[in-house]
Amino acid sequence: GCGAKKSSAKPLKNITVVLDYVPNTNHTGMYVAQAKNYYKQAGLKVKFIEPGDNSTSVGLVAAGKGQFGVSYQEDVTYAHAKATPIPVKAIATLVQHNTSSFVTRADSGITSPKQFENHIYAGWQSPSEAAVLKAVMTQAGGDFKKLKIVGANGSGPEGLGKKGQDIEWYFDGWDGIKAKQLGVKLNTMPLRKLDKRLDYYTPVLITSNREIKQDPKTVRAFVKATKQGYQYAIAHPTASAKILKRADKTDSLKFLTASQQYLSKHYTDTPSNWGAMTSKVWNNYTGFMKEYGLIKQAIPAKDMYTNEFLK
Amino acid sequence: MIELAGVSVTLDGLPIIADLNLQLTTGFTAVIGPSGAGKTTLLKVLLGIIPPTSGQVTVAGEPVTGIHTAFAYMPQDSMLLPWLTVAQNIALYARVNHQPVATKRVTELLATAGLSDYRDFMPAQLSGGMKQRVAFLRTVMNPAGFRLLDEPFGALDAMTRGSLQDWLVGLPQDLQRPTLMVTHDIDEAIYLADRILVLSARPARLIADIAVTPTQRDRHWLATQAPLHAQLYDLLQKESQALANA
Amino acid sequence: MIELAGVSVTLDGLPIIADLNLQLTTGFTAVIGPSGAGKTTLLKVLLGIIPPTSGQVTVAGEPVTGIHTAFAYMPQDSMLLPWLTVAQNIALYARVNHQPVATKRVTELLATAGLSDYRDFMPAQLSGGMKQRVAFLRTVMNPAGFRLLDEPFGALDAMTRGSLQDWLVGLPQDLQRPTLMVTHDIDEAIYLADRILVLSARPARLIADIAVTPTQRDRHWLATQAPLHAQLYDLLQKESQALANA
Amino acid sequence: MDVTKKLYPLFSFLVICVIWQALVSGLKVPPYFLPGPLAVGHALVADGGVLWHHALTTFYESAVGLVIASVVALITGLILDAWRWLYNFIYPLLVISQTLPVMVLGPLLILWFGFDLTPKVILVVLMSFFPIVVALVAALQDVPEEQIQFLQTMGASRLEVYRTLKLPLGMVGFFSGLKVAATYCVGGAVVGEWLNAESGLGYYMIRAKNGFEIDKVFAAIVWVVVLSLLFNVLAGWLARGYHWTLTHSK
Amino acid sequence: MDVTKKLYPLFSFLVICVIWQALVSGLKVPPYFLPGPLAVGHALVADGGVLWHHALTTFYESAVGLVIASVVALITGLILDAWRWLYNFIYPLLVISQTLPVMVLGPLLILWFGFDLTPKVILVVLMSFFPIVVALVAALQDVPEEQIQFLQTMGASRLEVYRTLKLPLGMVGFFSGLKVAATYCVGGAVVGEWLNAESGLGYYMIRAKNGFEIDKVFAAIVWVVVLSLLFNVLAGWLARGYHWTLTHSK
Ligand SMILES: Nc1ncnc2c1ncn2[C@@H]1O[C@H](COP(=O)(O)OP(=O)(O)OP(=O)(O)O)[C@@H](O)[C@H]1O
Ligand SMILES: Nc1ncnc2c1ncn2[C@@H]1O[C@H](COP(=O)(O)OP(=O)(O)OP(=O)(O)O)[C@@H](O)[C@H]1O
Ligand SMILES: O=C([O-])O
Ligand SMILES: [Mg+2]
Ligand SMILES: [Mg+2]
Repeated sequence: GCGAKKSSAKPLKNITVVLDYVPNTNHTGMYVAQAKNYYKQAGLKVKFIEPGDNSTSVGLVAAGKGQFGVSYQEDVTYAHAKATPIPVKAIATLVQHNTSSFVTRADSGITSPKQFENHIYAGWQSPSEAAVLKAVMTQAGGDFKKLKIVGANGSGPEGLGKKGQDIEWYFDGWDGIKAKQLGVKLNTMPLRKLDKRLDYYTPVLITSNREIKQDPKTVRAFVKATKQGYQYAIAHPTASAKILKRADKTDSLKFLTASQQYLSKHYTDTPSNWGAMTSKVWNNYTGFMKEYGLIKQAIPAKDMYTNEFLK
Repeated sequence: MIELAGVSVTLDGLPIIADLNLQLTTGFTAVIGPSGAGKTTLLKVLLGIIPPTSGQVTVAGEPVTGIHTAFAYMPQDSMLLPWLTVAQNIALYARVNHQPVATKRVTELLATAGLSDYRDFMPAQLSGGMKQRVAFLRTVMNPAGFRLLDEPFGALDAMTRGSLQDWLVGLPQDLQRPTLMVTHDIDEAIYLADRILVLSARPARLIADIAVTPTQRDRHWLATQAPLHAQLYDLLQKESQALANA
Repeated sequence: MIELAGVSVTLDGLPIIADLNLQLTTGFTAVIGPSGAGKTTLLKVLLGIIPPTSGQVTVAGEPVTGIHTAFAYMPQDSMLLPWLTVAQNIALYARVNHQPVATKRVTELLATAGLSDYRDFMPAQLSGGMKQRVAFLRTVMNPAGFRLLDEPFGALDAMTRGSLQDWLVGLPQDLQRPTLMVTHDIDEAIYLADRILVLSARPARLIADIAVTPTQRDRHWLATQAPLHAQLYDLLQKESQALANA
Repeated sequence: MDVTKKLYPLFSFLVICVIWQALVSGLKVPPYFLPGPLAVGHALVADGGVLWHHALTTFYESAVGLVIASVVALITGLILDAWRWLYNFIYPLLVISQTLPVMVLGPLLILWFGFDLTPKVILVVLMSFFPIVVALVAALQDVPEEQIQFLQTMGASRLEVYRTLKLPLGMVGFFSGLKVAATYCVGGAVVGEWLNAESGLGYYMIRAKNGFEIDKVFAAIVWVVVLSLLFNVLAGWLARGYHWTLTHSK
Repeated sequence: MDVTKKLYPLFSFLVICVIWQALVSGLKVPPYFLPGPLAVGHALVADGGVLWHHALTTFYESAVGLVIASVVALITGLILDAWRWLYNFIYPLLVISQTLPVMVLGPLLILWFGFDLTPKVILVVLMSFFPIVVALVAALQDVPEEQIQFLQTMGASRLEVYRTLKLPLGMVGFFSGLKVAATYCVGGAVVGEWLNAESGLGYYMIRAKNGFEIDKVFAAIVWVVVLSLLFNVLAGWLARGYHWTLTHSK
């Protein structure tokens, strides 16, 4: 017999987080918070839902299937641009700057969105994706109508430029590094360089308005612990990669470490201020969307995000 | 007593039975008539399966208004349940009515029919003649006082048929009941029946009602009945031709 | 001439035909035997469908080694093709052999069988007796010199059967051919055949070979054949019982 | 009588719509969770032209796939019936092919055949081929040996046995299989489009879904149902047409 | 004889594998495009334990869904047969439900029912229910009216007619439907897992696919086939078991 006392008297609160993609270095902070018991200390028991194909977290979080989700500024904006807005809000950005880029094979000669004309873009088939493409092509003087958009065939960097998959949209710190390790040379067109208004937040942490209203304490506790996790990941890339490896059985530690070393530097410019967003970035993107006729009217930034839980 | 008073049946606009008046009491009655005349329809009217378009059927004074249980019915197709043994098929009446099975009686009946060794056989393992005997024993286990048999030997070859006719004739007195049997075999009608009803071509009317009173019911006697056979044959032949010309 | 020399057939280890010796030349031969004796098997051996386990079948001196075309065969089931009209079914031989259809002959035959009005009917629209007549006419259109009929009237009621027997007897001389017919009806065999072969219970052996020589082939004459009927009935009855006791 | 029967499902469909709308309105279910039939109807009308355009693509892919599947199934069925030993080898593989989830095959087909019509048509063929070939082979093998032998005693060649007897009987099975396939085949095209396409109802659906417009997803589903029933009806007509030519030959 | 027959498909399977491997090796097809059977075999062994774990999840979901579908189909079938007017209303809707592509329903089910077993089981039920209920109702309606009337002349109640006659005959249809459903049902679970899960063969597959490890995708497909055949065999046993109890009752 052994009468060891339970350390915590209060039962942990069950929390579900709906991810946007398979576990990757964008998520490392959360896996660290899980592994280092930051969530537990915050009174939370967190379960990550790894989505399968074609799944977006906005609807699921709005429907209450999870308290939190990982999404993108484009999706949150799009969710609010409807007759009946979908009541979700961004509560932290996981990465401060947009580290995603349009990429083509180095030998394709496609180095500007204008040259996308008469080529094929392979993506994940969301309307916001088409919106961004339309905007960057128009801006570069191209004709968006001459771009063909299809679903990616899943052949990865090695399949880029083959089977008519000329252009894809990569996270520099993930697919970009994968390509490098596979020896696939890329032309990279970072979004933030194409138009500074495209330096939007991706990915972001979201929750539902209902959650904010009914249980702000939990939201705060979750964001706080998550922030702690990301701060650790910023400080200890190698150790964090090892933690992530436990959740990501598919990728090699070598790759994860490389990716982590890249992204740890990009999560934020100021670790103490991790997750914070500005209305300017939100408004920039909304303005951009409106300029290209992709949304009808501007959406107030405060409807779409809040920094309140980071404080 | 069973009585049909002015019974007519029309199915899908087709007159099948026309103004049939008939009384059945005891004894063995055979019904013969051309193919498609309406013989099975007549039985179904008696059973309450098909309601007459006009007229009335009464059984022991009670008008028939739907399916009832006054008859022990043996359908044209033997309809043994293939997943039940011979003994279980024979005892179907008890099974359907949640009654205890009279095992001793089943055993006796099986012996009467020469089927003692086949008690636990499945119907698929039996020859055609055996199946008909089982179907007949199942009818015997139905306590209803009057039997309706629809071509009980229709599907059998001449020899098997002959043996089963002999078996029916030799049935012990206590197993015999008032019976109405449909057949298309003139010899069978003469051999088995006390009374032969001849139906016309469709729509069925009663065109002859003949009493048969043998001194001794055996095949020697049957061989002497050539004139009756010829009389019935001619009657039916005329009706069959009437049908063919219609 | 058709000859069976010491023909035996065993199917799945079961002896069906045992050492059958037989010669068939002209005239109408009827084969009777208990149910399951091996009658259909015998026809299939002649047709080359079932190879004999031992012995040999020769047709006009040629040994039979597989399915051949020396017989005009009418199967036990009439097997009309339901998507062809009466006329097309009758002319099946020509269709199958890519020959021009002898339309005039089809018209004549339809008239002989009283089917002139039914030329363009579908089999499903015909009565059982009509179907059998169509199947028989189809056999007539087969130019093979010898007919094999397997219970041509087996599925019919007594009256329809009677009419078709009368029709066959009255068939014009030019439509008649040497024939081997299987039947289970003793009267039918006597009425139609010049020669009656009686087969034993399985395995089939030849237990009687009886010549029939009527002065006048009609039903009055048939009524006088009670002794022959009785003789055949007793023979078959014994065989059927042998089968039941086996 | 027959018309009344065809109205039954329409009636039950209406009943369901009314209950569904009442629930959605009564419980104030948000449209991104479950749209009511009115919202779906509105989407059907509002996006009418676009849906029509996508439906044409899907119709085309399904039709091409169904035709290919029918032809290949007819040939395969006849071969499998004519050479029974081949049947023993190949039939189990056909059964196994049916256990593969279309969703898993889809991405592989797209990887192998690109994003044009080919992978969608192949998916349609994969979904349609099996029910047709199974029903056809069953019907062909159901033809009684006695009937075949009967024709052979008339001197019918093997080819003639097929032409006169086996094919007419086999086609009954073929068409019953085709009716089943017709009901499923549109689903195959939609899966292919869902994964990767330039147009088609599946293409429209995934974009609507990712744009959180479930009403449009439902509108596209309505079109899928309509196309499926259309193919089913067409297959029925074909069967009747075949039967007509059969009974009116020569 | 029977054993030889079971070896035929194994043999043809081997032939296919040999040709496939020869092509892949000969043409030097890159593994991210199409792995050879040796690579798949290697993945099967190397990931054996993991695959076994995921296969158990899929087996469990499929089994639960199949059982639910069977029970609901049995009840629905009996009700549709007993009240024919209901049949006229509901049957067409069942047919329509079959035209809905599972892939489109999947995301909606997850939106409505969340991430646990429920949506996967519902997908299995949706794929299994229809073939069972169709075969059951067809068998029930095939019971000759004459036989029912015959029992009624013995005084059999409606319930007794079902117990004695219609159910035993209907179950033949039920089990033939179950065998079909058993072949398809695993696919339903995999689709559900593919969309969202914590474990299961679909979960494994999507991860393998996203990691460009097509050999592992194929290894999982092999497991899907094995599970499907297993369910098919189990359904066959159940059918025989039912027949045994039927013929050995009392
Ligand atoms: N439900 C029905 N609707 C219309 N006609 C029917 C129906 N049932 C039977 N018939 C017709 O009624 C006639 C009589 O049928 P019935 O079965 O009573 O004849 P039957 O004398 O028993 O014939 P068989 O000697 O062939 O057994 C037939 O012509 C048949 O086609
Ligand atoms: N392929 C077979 N294998 C084994 N036994 C068979 C086969 N075909 C027929 N039999 C058996 O051979 C026997 C004779 O069959 P056959 O059909 O020749 O009899 P039959 O005299 O024509 O009977 P019926 O009067 O019923 O037409 C039967 O007992 C039958 O069960
Ligand atoms: O998913 C991205 O927005 O890059
Ligand atoms: Mg009758
Ligand atoms: Mg026979």
